[in-house]
Amino acid sequence: MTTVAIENLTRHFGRTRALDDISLSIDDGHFVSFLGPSGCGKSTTLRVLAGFDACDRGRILFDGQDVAALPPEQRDIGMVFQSYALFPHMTVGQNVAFGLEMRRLPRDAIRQRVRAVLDLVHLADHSDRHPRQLSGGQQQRVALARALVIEPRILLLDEPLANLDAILREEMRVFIRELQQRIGITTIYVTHDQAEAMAMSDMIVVMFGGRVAQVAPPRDLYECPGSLQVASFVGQANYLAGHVAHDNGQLAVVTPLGTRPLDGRSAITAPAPARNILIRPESICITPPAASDAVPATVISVQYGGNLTNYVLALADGQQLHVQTATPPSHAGGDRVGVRLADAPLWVIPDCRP
Amino acid sequence: MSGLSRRHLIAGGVVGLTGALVGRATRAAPPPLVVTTYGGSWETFWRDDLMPRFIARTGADVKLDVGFGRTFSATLRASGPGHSDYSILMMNDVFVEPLLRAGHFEKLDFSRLPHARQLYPTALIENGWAVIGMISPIGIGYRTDLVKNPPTCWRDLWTNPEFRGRIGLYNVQNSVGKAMLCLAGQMFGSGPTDMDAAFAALGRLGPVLQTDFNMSTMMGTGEIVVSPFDFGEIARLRRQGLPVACIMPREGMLMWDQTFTICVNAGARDMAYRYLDFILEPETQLMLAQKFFVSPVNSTVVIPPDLADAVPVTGDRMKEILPMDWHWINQNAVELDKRWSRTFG
Amino acid sequence: MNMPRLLPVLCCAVYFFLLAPILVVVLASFNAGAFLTFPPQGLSLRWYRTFFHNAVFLRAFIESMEIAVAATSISAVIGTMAALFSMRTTPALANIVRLGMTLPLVLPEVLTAIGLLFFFYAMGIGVHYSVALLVGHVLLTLPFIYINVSTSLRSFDPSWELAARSLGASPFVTFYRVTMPLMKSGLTSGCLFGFIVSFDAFSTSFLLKDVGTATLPIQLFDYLRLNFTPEAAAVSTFSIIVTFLIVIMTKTIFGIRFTK
Amino acid sequence: MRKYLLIVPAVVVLLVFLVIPYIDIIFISLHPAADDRPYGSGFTLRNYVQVLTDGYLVHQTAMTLWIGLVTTCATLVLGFPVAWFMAHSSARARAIQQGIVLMPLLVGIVVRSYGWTVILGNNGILNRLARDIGLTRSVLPLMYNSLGIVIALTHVFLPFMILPIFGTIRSLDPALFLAGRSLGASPAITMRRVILPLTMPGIQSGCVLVFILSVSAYVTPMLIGGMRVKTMPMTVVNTLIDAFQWPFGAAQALVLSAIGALIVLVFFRLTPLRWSR
Repeated sequence: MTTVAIENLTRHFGRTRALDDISLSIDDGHFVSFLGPSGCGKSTTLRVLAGFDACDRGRILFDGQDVAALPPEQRDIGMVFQSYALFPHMTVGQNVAFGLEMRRLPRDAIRQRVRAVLDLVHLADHSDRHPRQLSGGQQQRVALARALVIEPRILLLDEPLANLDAILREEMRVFIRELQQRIGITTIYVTHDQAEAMAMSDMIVVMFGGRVAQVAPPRDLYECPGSLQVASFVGQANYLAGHVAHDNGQLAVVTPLGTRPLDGRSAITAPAPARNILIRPESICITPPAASDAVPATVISVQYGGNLTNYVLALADGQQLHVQTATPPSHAGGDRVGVRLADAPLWVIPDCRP
Repeated sequence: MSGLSRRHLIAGGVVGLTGALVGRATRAAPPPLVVTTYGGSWETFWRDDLMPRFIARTGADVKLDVGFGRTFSATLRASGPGHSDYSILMMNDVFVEPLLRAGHFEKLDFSRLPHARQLYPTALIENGWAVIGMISPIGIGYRTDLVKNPPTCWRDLWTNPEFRGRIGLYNVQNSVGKAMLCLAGQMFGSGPTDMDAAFAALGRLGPVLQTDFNMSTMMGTGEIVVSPFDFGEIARLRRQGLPVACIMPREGMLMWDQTFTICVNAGARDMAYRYLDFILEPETQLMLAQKFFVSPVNSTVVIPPDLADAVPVTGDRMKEILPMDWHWINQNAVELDKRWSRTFG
Repeated sequence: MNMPRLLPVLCCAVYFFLLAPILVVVLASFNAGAFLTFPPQGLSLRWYRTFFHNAVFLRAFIESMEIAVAATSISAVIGTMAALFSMRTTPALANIVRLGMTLPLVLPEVLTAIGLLFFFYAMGIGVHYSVALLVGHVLLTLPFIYINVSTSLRSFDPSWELAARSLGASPFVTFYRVTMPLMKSGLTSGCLFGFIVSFDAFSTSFLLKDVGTATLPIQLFDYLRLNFTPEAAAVSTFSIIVTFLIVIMTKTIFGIRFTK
Repeated sequence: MRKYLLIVPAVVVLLVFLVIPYIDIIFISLHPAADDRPYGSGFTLRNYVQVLTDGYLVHQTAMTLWIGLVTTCATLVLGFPVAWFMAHSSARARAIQQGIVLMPLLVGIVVRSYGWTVILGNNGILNRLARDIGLTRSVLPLMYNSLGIVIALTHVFLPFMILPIFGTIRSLDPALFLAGRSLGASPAITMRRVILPLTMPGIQSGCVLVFILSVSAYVTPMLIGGMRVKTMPMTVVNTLIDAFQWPFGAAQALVLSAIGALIVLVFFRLTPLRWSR
């Protein structure tokens, strides 16, 4: 259906560069998240895509057609706002019908499609209520229905879950992703919550300071971050000093905690000197202190998280390690333990020395 | 000079084009004769009786404008001499005098006012720059039912104890208020400009009720029982059934004058003269006397017997109306105003 | 919510205070006598008959209506635009706009009118075509429109407009379908205030009226200077009723709410 | 940017029809007086010196400001309870009350003043009543003085105080009052510590509006004061229109406006919140 291509998008606010030469292409039917801290330019990108802000330079292509000069109403987009932006003077049904009325559909067709989309979001019997009579989650679904009912080319979501409580947020993640896949609509989703982005997206665009830092599927992003900044924004991480060397005819990563094969996705093809090695907390195992190939460590603190347990350990040289296990806590602060790396390839953060 | 040209400059910078266009549009059509009068029954009479007669005779294009001295002089001042929409104005001499000095009016061409020869001398004022077209002489009005000893002279206001606290005065905003001051100066001091004596005397009147223009209501409700009053209004009130009367005080009378002037560079100058002469002619004067009970200024007018009690001041009696030095009064207006407020504040 | 027991009593007293002079005027208009006295000397409708046959008052009444409607309409457009601008701009600029828009209210009406009188004569327009009068009344009504509309826009979420645009509405349709309905209450009460203020304006009308015309307050003032008959009370009662009907009509049609 | 088009008409109107005329007035006020022209040539500050040093004018200005202050206080004291009551009435009762509150504005200024003459006059309803029940034998001076002016101004400006306060009270959470009470505060303290600060925006805009309107009121003081109490606007009109002293009158008017604006600013500084918003 619709592919989106962004080419050299640049936008200044005064003297600051809100968007600095952004280029990106999005496949048809993909769910792409823009992830980054506040002020990184992800919302600005969305507003430029929607047509609410102009860009100083660059092209925006929907299916190869440049829409950069079009006003928002001619871009055929569906948008869900952080505040939902439901019209307070209209009922749920009227809100949803608004976009169809703008497209001058016959009355009957509007009625049918409004009913259908409200069924889709499980709000068929709330059609005559006003937005203020609905809960946050229900308002969220109305906003979604209103954006979807016009069958837009692309769906834009601006932090739509930010105003919901934790449990509802998890529910809505699943709901939105499921709905998106069922309809197969190209979707762009802006969030600062990495867990949200990971859970929902086909592809994540990480942005810092108006630039794209990395574009990757969630798993690649987590396992193989392109920079230290990306690595620390996407989940918790330990960084160990290490180097790449030949080991049994293969390239391997040598760390204080042991030597493991180099991740196949890495661009490194020859032994390399000192590097930052990324080790996720769940990739470290806690062993008894005397176990073979274990490095001794001391437990500093333990946090019980139900299904998971988080430890902070200290190595002999004082470096702290974050460790996560799927077992209930078996150690307490002050305990002496051993640690070793899980049997998995290691990722070397490119161009980043300790 | 600098003022007007500067303001023209500002204006020109802003909306010059529009201004000029509109200005030209207004100047293109021959201006109608704007006839000014007062509100209420005056307007009705002008509209229904006086103007149809004048139009029937002259075929003039007349536009009636209602206002009073303050509004007329404000617009005249704003427009500047020679730029007024008015060709002829009717207002009190107190307003006329400073406008005349500022060059807003032309010296009257009496050859175009044949009826002016029949006027009482009292009506010919300002050295031929203005004529009075109607006179409302002012004596002392009182409630015949609420007053045991009717007044006979102005001095009675000070001496009759039953008036105390029930006297009405026109305030200093009204020309009669100012005239009252000059009268008091004349009566109690060295002359009409002796304001020390005048204010001291007014102070001795005790609490008085003042009004800007409407004395009849207070007289009607009985809040006041005696005050300077014009004979015409007394006649009107009496015909409406209010027990009132008005006397001609020994010291002389005051008056409300309706003074006519022709504006310089008047758009409808010719018609303005014809209108003024129309006002001065005996027939019109009689109509006005019958309607408003004003004293005719044309000495040839004979008051019919049924009107005699309503319009008592005519003929030789006209000489009893005291002249006022409006120039001196206007020059000292701010000071008089202040002292008045201090006396009664 | 419990209120002190005296509150209703106090409020009724205030309401009586507000209505007292009006009651007096209304009662005086039914006076059978010739004077504007109170209590009336017998009841009759004679002064209403006089009024309805008095072309002068009717014309002044219509003139007042025309000026009030025209000035309020012009102010409604200008004031609403300014209020929308304040909503969309930076707080600092919005503050300046608010200051400017309330300026005509802060400056003494009489002085503004005198200034305008000089200005229009300096431009060579004078008081012709009631342009000066209209401008004076626009200045009078503008602050009321602006204050009321911007108050009603205080809780306006700018993304409502963006949402409408994203759903395919043009800027005009967005204004008509979304912005307008949401600020309607403020606009209505602003217009109502403006209309009432303009209808009752004295100083402005008295200095800026065109030659040969008069608004109702001027006509009443001119009339009462010389004729103190109950006709003035009848005219006023009539205009109270008409303006009141307008308020009621606006209220039922537009569902006015005073601020929020 | 297209949004700036929105402000263009307002800027044009205010600039052309308000700022330029006032610049003209300021300009005039800086000229000496002239006998036969609107004003003489040359610049001078004498008019301002005269306004600020003339004991009579200073007294009159003080009087005008005092009337404005008393009127503002009176409308606040009467208006706040009414706004409170209105905000907590049923929808129907509220509509009726709003109608009543608006009534003073619906009656023409001239005739309204007549109504007061009938009620407050020396032979008016109140005086007659007082005499009949033997309250007093002499006349109660209710009119033709500053008391009368304050009464009439309070009457006509009450709507401008009630409606903004009503607006802010309506937007308050009713639970606030209960919350105050639940924390052990008496109704009076809850009112003072919780409700009053929260309704401050409404009170502020009401006070500013009423103060400014009553200080620059012209017709009501003229008709009710019977010219015995002169307020500054009346003097300004006299000086400008009757006495034709344009420079002096302009200076008077500007000084009055400046003092009014100054007091409003000081008021904003003293009360913690800014006007609306």
